[in-house]
Amino acid sequence: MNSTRDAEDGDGEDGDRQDTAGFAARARTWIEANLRRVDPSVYEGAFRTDLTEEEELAEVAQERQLQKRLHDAGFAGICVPRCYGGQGLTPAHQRAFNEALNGHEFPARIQSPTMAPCLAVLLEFGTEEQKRTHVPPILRGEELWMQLLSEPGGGSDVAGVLTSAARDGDQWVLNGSKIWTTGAWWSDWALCLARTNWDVPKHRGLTVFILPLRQPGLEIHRIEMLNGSKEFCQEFLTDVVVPDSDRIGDIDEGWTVGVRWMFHERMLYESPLVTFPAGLSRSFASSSYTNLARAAGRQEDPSAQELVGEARMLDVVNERLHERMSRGIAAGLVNDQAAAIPRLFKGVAAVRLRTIAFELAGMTGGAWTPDDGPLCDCGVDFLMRQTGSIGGGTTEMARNVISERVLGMPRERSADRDIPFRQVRRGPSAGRRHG
Amino acid sequence: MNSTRDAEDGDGEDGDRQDTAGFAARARTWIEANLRRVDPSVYEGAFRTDLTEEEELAEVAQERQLQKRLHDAGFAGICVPRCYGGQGLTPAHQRAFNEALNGHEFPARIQSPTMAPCLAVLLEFGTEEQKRTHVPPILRGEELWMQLLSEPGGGSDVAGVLTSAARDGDQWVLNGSKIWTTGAWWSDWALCLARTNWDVPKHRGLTVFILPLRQPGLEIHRIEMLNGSKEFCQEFLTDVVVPDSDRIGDIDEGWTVGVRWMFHERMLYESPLVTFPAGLSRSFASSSYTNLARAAGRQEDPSAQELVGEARMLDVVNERLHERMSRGIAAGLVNDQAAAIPRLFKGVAAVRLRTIAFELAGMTGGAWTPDDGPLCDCGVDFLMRQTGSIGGGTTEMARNVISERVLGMPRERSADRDIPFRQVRRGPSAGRRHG
Amino acid sequence: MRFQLTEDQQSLRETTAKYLSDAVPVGHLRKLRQHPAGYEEEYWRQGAELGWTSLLVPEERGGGSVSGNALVDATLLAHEFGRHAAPGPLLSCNIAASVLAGEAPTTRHAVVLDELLSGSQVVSWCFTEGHPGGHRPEGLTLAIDVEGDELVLHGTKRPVEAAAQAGHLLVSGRSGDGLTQVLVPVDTPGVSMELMETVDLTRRYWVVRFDRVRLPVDAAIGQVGGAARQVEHQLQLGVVLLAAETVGAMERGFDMTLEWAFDRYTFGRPLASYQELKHRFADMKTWLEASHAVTDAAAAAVDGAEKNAAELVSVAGAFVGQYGAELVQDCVQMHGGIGVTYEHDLHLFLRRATLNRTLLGTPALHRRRIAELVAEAES
Amino acid sequence: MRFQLTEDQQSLRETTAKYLSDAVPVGHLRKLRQHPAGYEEEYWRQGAELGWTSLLVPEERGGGSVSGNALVDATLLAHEFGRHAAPGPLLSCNIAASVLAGEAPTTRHAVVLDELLSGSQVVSWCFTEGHPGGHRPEGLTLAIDVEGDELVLHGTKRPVEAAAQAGHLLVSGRSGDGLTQVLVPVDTPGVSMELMETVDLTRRYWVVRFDRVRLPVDAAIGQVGGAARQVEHQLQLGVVLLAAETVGAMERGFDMTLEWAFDRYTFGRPLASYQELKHRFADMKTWLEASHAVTDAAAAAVDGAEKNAAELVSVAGAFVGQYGAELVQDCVQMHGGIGVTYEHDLHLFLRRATLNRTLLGTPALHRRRIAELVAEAES
Repeated sequence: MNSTRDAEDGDGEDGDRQDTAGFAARARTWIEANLRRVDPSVYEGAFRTDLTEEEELAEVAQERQLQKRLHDAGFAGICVPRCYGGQGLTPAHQRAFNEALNGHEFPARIQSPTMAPCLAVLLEFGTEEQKRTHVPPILRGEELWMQLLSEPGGGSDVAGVLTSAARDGDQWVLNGSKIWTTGAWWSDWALCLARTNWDVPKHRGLTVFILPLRQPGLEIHRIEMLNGSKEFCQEFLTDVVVPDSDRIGDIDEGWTVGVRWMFHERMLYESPLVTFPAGLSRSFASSSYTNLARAAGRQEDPSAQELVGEARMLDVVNERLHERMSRGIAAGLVNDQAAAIPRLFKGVAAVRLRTIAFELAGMTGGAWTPDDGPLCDCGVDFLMRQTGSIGGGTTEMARNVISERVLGMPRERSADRDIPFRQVRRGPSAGRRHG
Repeated sequence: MNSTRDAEDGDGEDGDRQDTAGFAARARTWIEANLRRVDPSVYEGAFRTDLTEEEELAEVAQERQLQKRLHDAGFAGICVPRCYGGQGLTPAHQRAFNEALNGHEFPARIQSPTMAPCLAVLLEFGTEEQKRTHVPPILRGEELWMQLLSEPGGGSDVAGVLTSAARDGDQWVLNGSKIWTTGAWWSDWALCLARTNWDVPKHRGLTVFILPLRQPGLEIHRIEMLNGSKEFCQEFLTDVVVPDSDRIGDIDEGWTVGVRWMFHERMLYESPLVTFPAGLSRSFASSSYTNLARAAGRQEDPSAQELVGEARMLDVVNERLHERMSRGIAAGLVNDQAAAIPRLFKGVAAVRLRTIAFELAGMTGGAWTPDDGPLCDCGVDFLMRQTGSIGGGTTEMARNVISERVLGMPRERSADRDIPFRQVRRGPSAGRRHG
Repeated sequence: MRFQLTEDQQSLRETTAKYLSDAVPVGHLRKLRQHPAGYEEEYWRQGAELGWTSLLVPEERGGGSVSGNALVDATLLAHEFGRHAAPGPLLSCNIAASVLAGEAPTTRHAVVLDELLSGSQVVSWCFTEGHPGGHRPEGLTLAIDVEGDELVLHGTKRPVEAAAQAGHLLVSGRSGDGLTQVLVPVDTPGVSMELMETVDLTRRYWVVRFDRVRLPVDAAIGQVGGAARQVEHQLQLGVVLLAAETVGAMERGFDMTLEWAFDRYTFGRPLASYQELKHRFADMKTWLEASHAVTDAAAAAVDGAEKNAAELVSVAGAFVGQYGAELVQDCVQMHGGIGVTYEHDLHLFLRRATLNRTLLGTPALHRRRIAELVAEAES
Repeated sequence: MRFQLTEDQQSLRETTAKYLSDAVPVGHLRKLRQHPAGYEEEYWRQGAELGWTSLLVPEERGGGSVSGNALVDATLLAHEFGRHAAPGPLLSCNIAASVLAGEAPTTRHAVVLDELLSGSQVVSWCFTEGHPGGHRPEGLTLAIDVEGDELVLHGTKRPVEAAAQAGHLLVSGRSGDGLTQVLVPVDTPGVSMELMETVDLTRRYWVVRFDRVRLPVDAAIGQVGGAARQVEHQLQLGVVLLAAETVGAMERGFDMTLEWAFDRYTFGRPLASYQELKHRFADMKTWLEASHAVTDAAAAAVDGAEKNAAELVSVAGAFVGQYGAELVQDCVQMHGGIGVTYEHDLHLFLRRATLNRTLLGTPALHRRRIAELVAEAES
C-alpha cells in the first residue's frame, strides 16, 4: 500500500525523503522530551463551555508559551519561508511533525484561524513589509489572529458585506459589525473584509484590511450560545481607523482575496501551515459510543449496536473521504471547489452523530445527574447538533458549490448580480436595521 | 367522539340520518347475500403482475358484471343524480355502503380512473347530452374510461402537452402520444388533454376531448415495468378524428378542466363517486410486517421490532392525515391544494415501507425461493419502491404545491410562462424528438 | 389540534393562550432559568383557576371537561403550553388528578385532590425508572410490599417532575406480579431527592429515592396489586399530553421560521424563494399536519376507550417524538448561527420538543411497543 | 476507485471495460435474462484471459496482480463489472482461486485452480446460510464431520452463485468448534440444488443442499477445523469486491442521471437548474466519492493485512451497501416513470446495487459487526 500512497502523493518531495525521516526522528525526540502527554479527548469539542474567563485566558497564555517553545526548537512555521522566521521545509515535514505530535499537548487555539486562514492569506497576499512585520510574531505566539468576515444577518451570503470602509486621505474609516469570531476577546489582530464601493455589484466593491483588535472604536461582545458556551464574539466597529498600509490586496479587489481566504479556511486540516496531532484531525472520536451504549445498559441490544456501528462508520468514512479529496485536490486531479464534498459529509455526519448519542442516552437524554457519566449532556449536545451543519459555511452552501462548481450545473439565480450593491433588496427586517 | 366527528363533518346530512341508517342496513343485507367474501389482501398492489392477458380480460369482464349487479340493485352511482341513472343520495350514503363492503369483492378496476376522475369530470364539465350518453353506461359497467393526460417526456409538467388537436370543420384531428394509462387496452373511452393553440402561453392553448379507445389511428402499446408488470400503456394517436360535440369545456380552456381533473384524481379515496371497502382505503396493510419479521426469524430482534413498529406507525399516520386533510378541505377550512400534503406523506411513506420490508427480508431480499413465503419478492418491490413517489404526480410536485399554494411562498421561476408555447425550450433530446 | 373546535373548547384555548402570553412571555422564561421551581406559585394557582388541573376530573369530584371529551380538551391546554414553552407541572398534576378522581376517595386523598384542583398543591407522578424497560408499567421495579398494615416502598424513580414543589408523590410500583399506586407525602421518612440537569429551561426534574418508606395501607389508591389497568391508562394520558405539547412547540417553531423565510433576504431575494428550502418547508408542514392528526386521533381514542387506543397512543408517541424534534432542528438550520444562540427564541421550543421526546418512552421504544401490539392483535 | 492508477492498473481496467462494452452491451444483457447461466461460457473464458480470475493468485501458482496490491487490482475489475452490470461469477471464482492458491495444493486442487485461472471451470463459494447469523463465519451451521478417513457434509447453503455452472463447490462449514473448507465436485452423491429467484437480471443463485455428502479427507483445503482465519480473510475479500462493484454501478447510475438532468427540460428549463435537484445531486456526489474512498481504503488495508482491515471492510459493507442502493433509487426518482420501466437501462444498475447489498451481510449487519469490533478494540 505504501508505494501506491506515495505514488499518489505528488508532493515532489522525493529528494527530501531522507531528510524528512531525519526531521521526523528529531521531532519525536524533542516532543517526547518537551511536551506533556495528554488524552486526545481533551481537544474534542475544542473549547470547553465550563471555563471561567480567567481560566480561559490562562490557557491562552500557556498556548502562547507553547508556541514560543515550538518556535525556539525550530518547529514553528515548518513550511513558512526562512526569511519570515519559518523553517522553509515541505508539507511532508509538517505531516511528519503532526504524526509525531500524536498524544501530546499542542497550541490548539493558535491554529485556527491564526495559522489558517489568516497566516495563509498574509503569505499569499501580504506586502513584503506586512509579512516581515507580522509573520515572525505569529510564529512566536505573540500575535493571535482572528477573522472579521461574517456579519449579523449575512448568513451564507459572505460577499453581502455591510461593514463599510471609507477612504480618508492615507487611511480608512471602518464602521459596521462582524460576528462568529472565535475568541476575539483574547486575540490581537484580525483580517477584515469591508465594503469600499457601494455603486458597483456586490463582489466588486470589497477590500481586505488588517487591524489590531484592541483599540478604541472596536467593541467586542461575547455571544452566549444555547448551551452556555461563549466561544463566539460579535464586534462593533465605530469609526475604526486603519492606515492604507494595512490594506491587503488592491482596493475593491477584496473578493479575490476573500475567495482564497475561504479556501484556506475550508482546507484547515490539510493546510501545511497548521500544527496538530495527525490522529486528531477529522475524527469525531466515536469510540465513546460504545461507552454510551454501556452506560445506558444497552450494550447487548442489537438496535443500540447498529447505532454504535453507524457512528463508527460515519467517523471512518469521514476520515477516508477527507483523505481522498485532499489528495485529489493537492494532485490537481479535481478542482479546489471539491473541498465542499468532505465539508458536506462532515456536516451531515456531525448532526447524525449527535442524534445517535441522544438516541443511545434514551430517557437520560432529557434529564441526568453527574452520576450518568458519558450520558451527561447528550441532550444539550443534541440541542446544539446543527452547529456542525452551520459553522464554517452551511451544508446548503456546500451543496450549491458541489452542484454548480463541481458538477457544472446552472448557477442559482441571484437577484443581486450586476446591479449596484446599494440597490440590492435586503428584505423587511434587514431594511429596518441597515436603512 | 362521535358527536365531535359529526360536528366536523359538515355534510349537512342530518335530515337524512335515519334514511342513511336504513340504507346502510339494506346495503349490508344485499352485500352479504350477493357478494363473495374476499381477503382484502387480494386488492393490495392492485393488479397482479402474474396474470396472463386472458386472465386479466376475464377479470375485467367479471368486474363489469359485478358493476352491473350493483347497478341493478340500486347501489351504483349512489351520489349521481337520478336523471343520469344514479341514486341521487349523499356522500354519507356512499360512505355507509363502503363500510358495509368491507371484506367483500368489488369492481376494483372500474373505480379509478372511470369513476374518479373521469366520471367526476364528465359530471362537472360535460354537456347535458354528453352526460346522458355516457353516465348511464358507465354506471352499468358498460363503459370503462381512461385518462389520456401524461405524455412521454412530460414528467411533472402536465400542461406541457405536445399532443395536438387541429380543427377541421366540425371535427378535430389529434396527433401525438400519451403514456401511463392503466389498462387502456381493456378500456372503452378516454378523456384526452390536447393542444389546440401553439401561439399562446402553455396553459392557454389546451382543450379536453373524449374519444373511444378502440378506433383506427389509436395504437395501444403495453409498457413493461422492471418487475414484469404491464399495468401501464402508451398510446400513439395518428390522425385520430374527434367530432366537436365530443369536446369537454371551451376551446383553449382545457386547463380549467385539467385543474379539476387532477383534483378529482388526487381526491380519489375521498370521492363520493368511488365504491370501495372503507377499510381498504389508504391502508398500506402493514400488518404483514410482523409476518416478514417472523419469516426472517427476527421476531424477537428489537431492531426488527422497531422496523415493524415504524411500518405500522406510517400506516396509521397516513390514514389519520388523510382523514384530517380531507375533512378540512370538505369543510372549506383549508384550500383544495392542501390535498398535496397527504399525497406527499403517502409517497414518502410508501418508499419507506418497501425499504422496511426489504430490510426485514435481509439476505432473502436479494434471492429467494417460493418457500420463503412473505419474503418472496420483497427485493423486487424494493426495486419498484419509487413508484409510490412518482405515480399520480411526483412528491417533488407535491412539495412545490405545498410550498407555493398552501404556504404562499414565491413561485418557482418558469421559463415557459408568458411566451407562446411554440417558443418554449424543450432541451436537446426533446428537441430532437419533437422538432 | 383539530381544525374545528366547539365554542367552549375555543374559549378554553384562547383564555389559556392569552394568560400564557401575559404571564410568561419569552423574555420572562429566560429569567426563570435560575428559578428553583421554574415557575411562580401564583402563576400556577391562577392557571388552575382557568381549568389547568380539572379537565380530567369528573364534575361530581370537582372538575369537568368542556366538551365531554376530557383528554381532547386537555390536549388544547398542552398545545398552548407547547406554543408558549410554558412552565409548570401540567403533566404530573393532570395525571394525579385523574388517578385520584378515578377511585373511591379516602378522606386524605379527597383533600389532596381538592388542593390539586385549586392549584394550591402539586402532586408529582413518580413513574419512570432509569433502566431499560423503566418506561413501561411491566418494567417497573420499585417495590411496594405489604408488611402487616403497612406498605413499604423501596426503589428509585427518575425523572420526577417538580418533586421539590410537590406536597405528595403519586408512586407507581410493583407488588409481586401486580402494580400498586400510592400517594406519599413528600416529608415521609426515607424519601430523598436529587435535582437533575435537563434540556428544558423551566421544567425541573428530580431523582426520587424511596428507602424502605413506610405508609399505612390506605395510602394506596385503589387495589394493592390491582393498578395495572389504571397505570396503563394514565400512561396513555401522559403520552398524548406530551405529544400535544410537542405539536404546539412544533407549530410555533414552524410559524417563526416561515415568517423568517419571507423576511430574510440573501443574494437579493427572500429565503422563501429558494426551492430547496421551499421543499423542506413542505416536508415540515406535512410532519406538522400529520402530528396534529395522529395526536387528535389518539386523544379521541383514549377518551372513547376505543380498542385501538393503545396503538394510536404509541403511534403518536413515536411519530410526534421523532418529527417534533426533527422539525424544530430544521428550523434551527434555516436560521443559521443565530438559531443556536441563547438570545434567540427558537431554542425554547426545541428544548420542549427534545425533552418530551425522552419522558414517557423514546420514539424507538414506542415503535417497539407498536410492534408488540400488532403482534398481539394478530395472534 | 482511486483518482490515480498505475499504468498497469489503468491498462487492466481499460481492457476489461472495453471487453465488457463489446461483449455485454445493455441490449445484450436484456437478452441474457432468459439464459440459464446468465452468461456464455466463451464470454467467461475470454474474460479469464484478461485476468479476471488470476489477480488474487500469486505468480508462482499461475496468477499475478498487476501492482502488487492484489485486492486493489481486483476492485478495478469489480468496478467495471458494476459499471456494466456485467454477468459472470466474478466473486465466487476469485474467492475460490484465492483460497486454493493460499494452501499447499493436492493434485486435484491444483487441477481445479488451473482450470479456474483459464476460465474453463467455475467454482462456486458455498458460504452463507439462510438463518440469522448465517452471514458470518461464527454463525455457520453446515456440519463437516470427520468419520474415519472421510468428511461428511450436512446442511444447506444459500444463495450460492452460479452453482449449476460450477464444476466444484467451495464449501465453508463447521467442524465442532472450528471451521473447515472443502472442495466438493458438484456431482458428488447427496449434493442437490434449487434455482432461486433474484433481483438481478444475469446473476443466478441456487440453494445447495448437502445431504450427508461423503468425501475423502484430502478434499479439505488446509486444516480440518482450522480454517477460521482463512474464511474470515476470504469474506473480507468478498465484501470489498461487492462494494467495489456497487461503486461502479452507483457511478454509472449517477453519470446517466447527471446527463439526463442537463438534457431534460421541464417548464422550459433543464432539470439541472432546479435547486432542490441540484442539492440532491450534491448529496449523491458526496455519497459516491465517500464510497470510492472507503472501498479503496478497505482494499488497501486487506492487501496490507493492516490491523484495522476488518473494521474498514465492514465500514465499506455498511456504507456502500446503504448508500449504493439509495443513490440509484434517487436516480430512479429523478427519471420519473421511465426509470422503473424495463426498457430503460437504469434498473440494471439498481439491480446490481440492490443484490450486492444483501449477499455478504446487509448494511445493518455490518453496522453490528463494526460495533463488535469497536467493543473488542476498546476492551
